[in-house]
Amino acid sequence: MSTPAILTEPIEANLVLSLNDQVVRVVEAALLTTSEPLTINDLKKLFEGNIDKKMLHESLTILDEKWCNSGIELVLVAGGWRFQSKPEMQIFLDRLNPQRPPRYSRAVMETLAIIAYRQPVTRGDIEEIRGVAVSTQVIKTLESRGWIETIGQREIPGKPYLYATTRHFLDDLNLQSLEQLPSLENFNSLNISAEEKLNDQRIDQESGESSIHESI
Amino acid sequence: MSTPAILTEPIEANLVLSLNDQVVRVVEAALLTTSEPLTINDLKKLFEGNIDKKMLHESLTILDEKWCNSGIELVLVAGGWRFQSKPEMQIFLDRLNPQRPPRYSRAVMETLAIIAYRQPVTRGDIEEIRGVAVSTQVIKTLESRGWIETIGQREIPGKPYLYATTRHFLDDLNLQSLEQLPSLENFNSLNISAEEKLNDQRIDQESGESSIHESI
Amino acid sequence: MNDISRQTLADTGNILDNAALNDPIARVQGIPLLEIPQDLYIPPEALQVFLETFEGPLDLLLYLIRKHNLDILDIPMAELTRQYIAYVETMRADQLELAAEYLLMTALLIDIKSRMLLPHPAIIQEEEADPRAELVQRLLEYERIKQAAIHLHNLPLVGKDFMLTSVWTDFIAERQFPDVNPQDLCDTWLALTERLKLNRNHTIRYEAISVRACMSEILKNLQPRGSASFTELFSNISNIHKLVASFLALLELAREALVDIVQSDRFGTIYVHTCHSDRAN
Repeated sequence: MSTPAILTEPIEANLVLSLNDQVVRVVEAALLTTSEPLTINDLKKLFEGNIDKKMLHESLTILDEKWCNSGIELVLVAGGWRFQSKPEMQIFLDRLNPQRPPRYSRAVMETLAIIAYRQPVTRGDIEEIRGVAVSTQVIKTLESRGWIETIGQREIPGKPYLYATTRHFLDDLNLQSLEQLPSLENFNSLNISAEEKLNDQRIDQESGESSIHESI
Repeated sequence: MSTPAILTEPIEANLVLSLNDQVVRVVEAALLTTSEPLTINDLKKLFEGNIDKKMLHESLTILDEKWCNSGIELVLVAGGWRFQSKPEMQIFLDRLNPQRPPRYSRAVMETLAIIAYRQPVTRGDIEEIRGVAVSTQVIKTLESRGWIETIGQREIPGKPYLYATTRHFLDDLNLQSLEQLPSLENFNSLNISAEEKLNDQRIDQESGESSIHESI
Repeated sequence: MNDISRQTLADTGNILDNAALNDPIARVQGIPLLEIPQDLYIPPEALQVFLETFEGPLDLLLYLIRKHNLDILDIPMAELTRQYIAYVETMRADQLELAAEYLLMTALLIDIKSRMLLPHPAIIQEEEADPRAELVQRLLEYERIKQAAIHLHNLPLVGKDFMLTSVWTDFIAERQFPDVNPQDLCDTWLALTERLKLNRNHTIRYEAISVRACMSEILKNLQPRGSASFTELFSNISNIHKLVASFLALLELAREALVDIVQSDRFGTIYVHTCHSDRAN
């Protein structure tokens, strides 16, 4: 075939477009509809090869200029050409797909709660309360978050580290001090069902000490 | 907040764009980067809600005009607004990706038609209308395509599932609502005029070539 | 469908249409047919393929009605039934399992036909429903659905007639950390104690949070130098409750062997040292 396919195929009946306009339109549509980068060879395929590379490069230049003022841009990456959103669009686009924040596992949450409420504690203390071994990963997760730190070692065989929560932890949880952590009493008042209240009273009785907590 | 976020966030330091230009840029980038259609509410999210619907509609009008001469068009489907390639681009784009989407058998298409027009329907209803058993495969094909879903069970013995078409079905067929489908009564059965058409248009099963059926 | 069956199908179609359209005579397996086959002759090899193109008995009935220009609102039951049975009989010879639904339709057709043959008093004839009415309704409904299916089939379809834009974007924003709020912690703590309560092996003592916090605080204050004077530790505390709690905390620390409290002479300065063997050495 000597005639480029684009000449033989009607694109828009009532519009006489120049050859180059048509090439640009097709290249643009192809680049916008494929998320994978397209090489010059891919772009040639659009026209069944009946187009020279020069014209394709010209089209890419035209598209580059056309788009430079918008929120997306034409870029050359390893695999070829693609349109991508400009970095400054990210803040807007992120709002469309708000990522659901990940959640900590029960192990992490319980370990954190134990350290927060009973600090300073050793890993052994945590394990005794939780009834299961505390994995190093759990401790590391909380340490790397900057929420817990070692503040010494207990003078017992093995000299285990003592963990406590950090200033950063309080900041992240929007607390002035550890005293602002909800106490059992606060929790009680939140409950409305009588059954639960009863349940909580039993806890108080068992602990025998909860009434002191507030006053200290 | 009284100040729209778009005003307080720098988009391009050395370019002073009008507010509306920025909105158009962001809306355009969002519509081009997402394959899913975006509703006006989705678009509002881009600006954290600090934008009125009128401005969004204006932006869409501007984008519609801006793109009307290209190979891409702005369309409104059931799920919202999206950019898609114009039909006349398909001949070029097909060359990039030689695999064609699957063509569905008559059994699948008739089942889909029954669900689209008579929803919600049970499998029994479909079998009643078609006069043959509906294979599980047919239902699965439509479900995995995301075109139909179960929306409940009919309160009769056996509690059969009720099927309905999805929003995704409308989106994929470029429809805004089911009302855009011609009413069933418009399909005049066995009219002498319709008869010839019917013969020509018989949906073929696997071959994808309607010419075979024209000869039947 | 392979080429051979397509050819057969096309031939079958020609033969079927020839009866009505008087087109040139077709070839079956390369042999020209010199006479137009009367009624419903179909080469047995072609029948299977031919029948597979029908979506069931209703589809076949519609075909027969169309092909013979029958009036669907006044179906000549005898003729339709006879032709239908002819198909089904041929089908039964080859493909019994395909025929089940077709056989059911045969029974229905015969039933309708026999009901029409029954004599009924002329007076109440008007009120009596036409035995064919239900079948006609089903045929009309199915016919409409068939056309609706064609309509759906012809609608522009994503991926086939148009493509969606998908400009690359880095949707993976900055890694988010899990969000924890104080109430989560409290709930976790309570769940934990609830669980412990059920576990008889453990005795649970509820301790004052503030004392524990003060213990941490004292240890932290001691950390830079490893020791501090007693007054230093309490100099910044103005609140009496806090003072008491801190004092209790210090005693607790001593009890737990976390600190040493040393007073070298009577009424002298009391020093608090961390019990950190490494540092001490």
